Amino acid sequence: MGKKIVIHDFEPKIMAFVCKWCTYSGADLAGTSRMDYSPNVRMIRLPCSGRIDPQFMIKAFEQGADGVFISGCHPGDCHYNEGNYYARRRNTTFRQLMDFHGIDIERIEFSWISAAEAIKWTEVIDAFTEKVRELGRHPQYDDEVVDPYAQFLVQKDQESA
Amino acid sequence: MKTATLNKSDIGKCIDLLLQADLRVIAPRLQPQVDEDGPDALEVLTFTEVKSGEGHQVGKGLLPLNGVKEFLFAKHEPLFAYEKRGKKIEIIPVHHEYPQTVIIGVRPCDAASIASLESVFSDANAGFEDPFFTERRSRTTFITYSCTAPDSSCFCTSVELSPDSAKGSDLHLTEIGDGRLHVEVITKAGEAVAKQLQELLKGEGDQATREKAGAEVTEKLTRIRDSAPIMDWLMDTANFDDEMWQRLGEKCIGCGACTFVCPTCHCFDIVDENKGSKGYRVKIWDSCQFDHFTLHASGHNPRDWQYKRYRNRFNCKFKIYPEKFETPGCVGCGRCIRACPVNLDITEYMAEVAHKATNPNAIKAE
Amino acid sequence: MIEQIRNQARQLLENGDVDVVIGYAEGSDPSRTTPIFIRKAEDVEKLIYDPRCINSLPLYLNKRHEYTRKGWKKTAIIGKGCDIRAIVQLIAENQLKRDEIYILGVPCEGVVSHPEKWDGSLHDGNRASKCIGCDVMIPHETDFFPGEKPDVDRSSPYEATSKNVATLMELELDKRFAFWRTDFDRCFKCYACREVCPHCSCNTCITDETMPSWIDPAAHKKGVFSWHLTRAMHLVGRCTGCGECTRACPMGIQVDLFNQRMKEVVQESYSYKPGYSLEDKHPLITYKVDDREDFIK
Amino acid sequence: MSNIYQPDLMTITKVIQEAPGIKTFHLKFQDEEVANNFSFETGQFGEYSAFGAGESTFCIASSPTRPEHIECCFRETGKVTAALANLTEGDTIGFRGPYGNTFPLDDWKGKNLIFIGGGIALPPLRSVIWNCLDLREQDGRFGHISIVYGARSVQDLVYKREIEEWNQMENVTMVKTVDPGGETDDWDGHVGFVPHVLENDFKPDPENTVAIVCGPPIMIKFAFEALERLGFKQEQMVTTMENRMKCGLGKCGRCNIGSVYVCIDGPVFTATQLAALPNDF
Repeated sequence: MGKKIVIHDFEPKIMAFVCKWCTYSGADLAGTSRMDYSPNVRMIRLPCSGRIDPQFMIKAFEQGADGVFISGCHPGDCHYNEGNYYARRRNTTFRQLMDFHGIDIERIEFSWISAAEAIKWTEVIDAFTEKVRELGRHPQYDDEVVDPYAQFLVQKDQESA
Repeated sequence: MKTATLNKSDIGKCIDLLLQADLRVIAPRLQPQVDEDGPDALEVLTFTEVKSGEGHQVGKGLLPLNGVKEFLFAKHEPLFAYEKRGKKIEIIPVHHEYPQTVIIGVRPCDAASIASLESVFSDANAGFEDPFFTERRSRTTFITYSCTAPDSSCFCTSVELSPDSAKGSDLHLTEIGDGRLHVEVITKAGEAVAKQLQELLKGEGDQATREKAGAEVTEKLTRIRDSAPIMDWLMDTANFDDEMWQRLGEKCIGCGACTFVCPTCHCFDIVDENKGSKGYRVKIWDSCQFDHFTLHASGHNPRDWQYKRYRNRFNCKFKIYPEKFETPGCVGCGRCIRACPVNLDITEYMAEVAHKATNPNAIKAE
Repeated sequence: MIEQIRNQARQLLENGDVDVVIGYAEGSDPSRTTPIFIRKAEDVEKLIYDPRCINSLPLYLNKRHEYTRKGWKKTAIIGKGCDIRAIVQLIAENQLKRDEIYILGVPCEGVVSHPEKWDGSLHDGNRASKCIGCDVMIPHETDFFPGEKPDVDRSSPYEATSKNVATLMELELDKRFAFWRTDFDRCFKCYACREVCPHCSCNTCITDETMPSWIDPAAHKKGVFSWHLTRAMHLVGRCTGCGECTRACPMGIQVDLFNQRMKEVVQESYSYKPGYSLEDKHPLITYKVDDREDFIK
Repeated sequence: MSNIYQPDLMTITKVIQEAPGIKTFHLKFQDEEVANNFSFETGQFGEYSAFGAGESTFCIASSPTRPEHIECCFRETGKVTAALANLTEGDTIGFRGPYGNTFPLDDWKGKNLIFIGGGIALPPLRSVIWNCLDLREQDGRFGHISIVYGARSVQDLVYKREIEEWNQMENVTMVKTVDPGGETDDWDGHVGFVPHVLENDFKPDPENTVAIVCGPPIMIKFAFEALERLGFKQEQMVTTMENRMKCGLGKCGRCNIGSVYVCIDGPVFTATQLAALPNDF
């Protein structure tokens, strides 16, 4: 029951930072169960959602990600008892920071997905990909070079890309 | 030397004429503030590229915060690009296209600093020529504008300059009253620019009034220090361990504000900016005030405490520049004084050194 | 008032109760003041206090200023209410011990926003916006206070939303991004905002780390954005709002707007005010099971 | 317009693990024209770059009398050296140079030479040691050559093979030492800090002798003091400074000691020159 392949004008790059105890296994289960989900997501496995430093998300946006996805265990299920609670607080504030900075917080998605919730994983990822696709490309920090002296380099870079 | 007069109100038109001649024009501009009239808002005047003659601040305000340094010695300059292909590397050289640039509204202190930077980056320094600096320099013309209202931090007269000095300038403007400017053509590049502005320049200048106006402004400077004995005092290596460095410098917090706003500070770092298999090697500004600036790989740091770093900065301005590069290291713009969050004042050092140099016995008796 | 402080400082130094008194002295021109370290009792006459005393002195208590602190066992410091909040926050973060510090509190009527704006008196045109709605004009944690210390109710949520933050929040998202983009264009990464901050206490700042290099050292957009976001994030729930980062910025970038916005967020979400309690943990190193999670799928 | 910051590419032809964390590279220019035009003298240094990490300054550790390749030797301490250490045979690195002044070999004619080095500071000495040994072989222009070398422990000694080679040579006195606590059971050298061994065990005669010292700043300081007690005059002592550098061209402004830039006025200094410099190293 594979999905119909649709060709889009814009394929967003989505960076996912996930906890290895829950979401990563959930995604793994989705894979072994032959479920389809959006291929735009690139996953990085971390020991806990509490390990996800906002620095990772800043770097992801800086390196050209259009959306960032963070996922950990449901409250109370953390392998380290409380890591996901810290992650929750950190992200509450970080989202507001990004908003104040002018980045759409719709581009940052946070979810609780357990190792059994393979279906939830596919649903959340598909929905998020669709949302980011509608939002379009993330305003890149390096998309325009103000200094005309460096124009050549950018052109060269684009030619070779 | 040719002279002329120009109406002050025509500067906007001048900029338009220069833009029409396909020149890149850089002029002081006010930057937008969130809240223009709020108690926290300060006028932020910077040199920026302008696209029309409107809204320029030439001759208004005192000194743009950034100075002209960044248009010659960019704060971020790609030196070359590289690409890794397996075990091989390809170096892609950069062929920068340098537009002819005119910087208008440069104050005399900033203009005087160009020669100092040039002495570091040109081949006069050990035969190595920084092509990025020299190419930009050769395509940049400076239209300077004498100061009219120096503030309490200015001290150009203490370092052998004056508010109406034309040193380092290509075309020099001085206010001579009645909304008129006295125009002096100093160099060939200045002459070329003057030719573009032909239709706005009128008759002969008024040299006598210009000199009088300059002298009047010079009178207004309040911060006057004696810089003559500094170099000799610094040359004595015994004074390198003088107690004053530590006493004055202990409040320094080690931010790089003074070095980054300084028109003659030239220190830089070279780093790689990598993305995947490609990247650029870039030259970026650095500051001798940072703690890792001189840190050796072994962990040894020759300038391990902050006061030693400030001592190096002072030595750089008043000893290294004149001795090694044979140009003045300080142009008295006062930016470091205005920028310092803890009011560490270079002129306090100057006064202290001058005092020590002229009264060596008095100090020893203490 | 300053006479009482001087007398107390003189006594402390004479009795050997403290090794140094950190205070303010006249600066190099009439509109400026400068931090001063008084080690000898006869120098206390140099101490001054008036609305020009902007600097946040607790930054010298930070362990980054190791050299300045060398040989000081007990330090007396003159503190305005906002500076004392910074000291309290440093103590709460275990950067300092309460008994190492002797706080000479001063009643404060606000300070000037920039030395350039000083015209001989303090008025609405030059009073720093951080002073509007300040509830620590009579400081809260002191060892010495000139005169009688009145009781002040500090339980209410503090300072209303700053006008500048509100203006920015009203803007469309892309306008806000554009605003920061033009503002940060001027940044050349002198790190004055970091160095004046009393709370930046890492031995090696993340931006100086090279392995890995999280923040590009160059002052291009990527590097600048990444630096300012990281700085703001590291100060969430810790910033006591002294506004020194904006004042110190040589390019006039209002970097503390980020901190002011985050102050609101922390207050709305966790009703936390940094710098008022010696014991409270700051909000990002603690949690409640029922914290808000309306954004989580 | 030639770009002074652009390196020439070199291939790593051989990698030698000298000691834990310390590697030697043998390098050859990829471009033949560059290779033919390249020459250097002993004492000079270069800027070696690992693309993607940056540039680092090391001396050229090989002797100009053996021009088939150049060598560099480094310890893994930071970003660039870690990236370099990851490279293997056949990989490409960048090289700018040679920069700086040279050891005054002409002045040393007919004199006895003592080389004093510590830890990772042997590579710059090794270049000049081999240079002098080779020249002496050709025309006997130097007198007796002695080498005093020490490291923190036996395993931290670099160029172990060559130390043995020098040990076997006639007309060469090899004094090796390790810091107290760093010796092993089969260690046949001295135990003690280099300046200490120099002064108390080796006791060189200052007559018609030049001492060349290289090492960490603290070792240079103590070695100079020890030599002075032995009767050496300042002009008989030469060292090479290793300040932090970025450009190597006298522009980036970080290697200066007073108004002397180590990169263009150094790195080789006599003790007389150093004594005239402010205390900034």
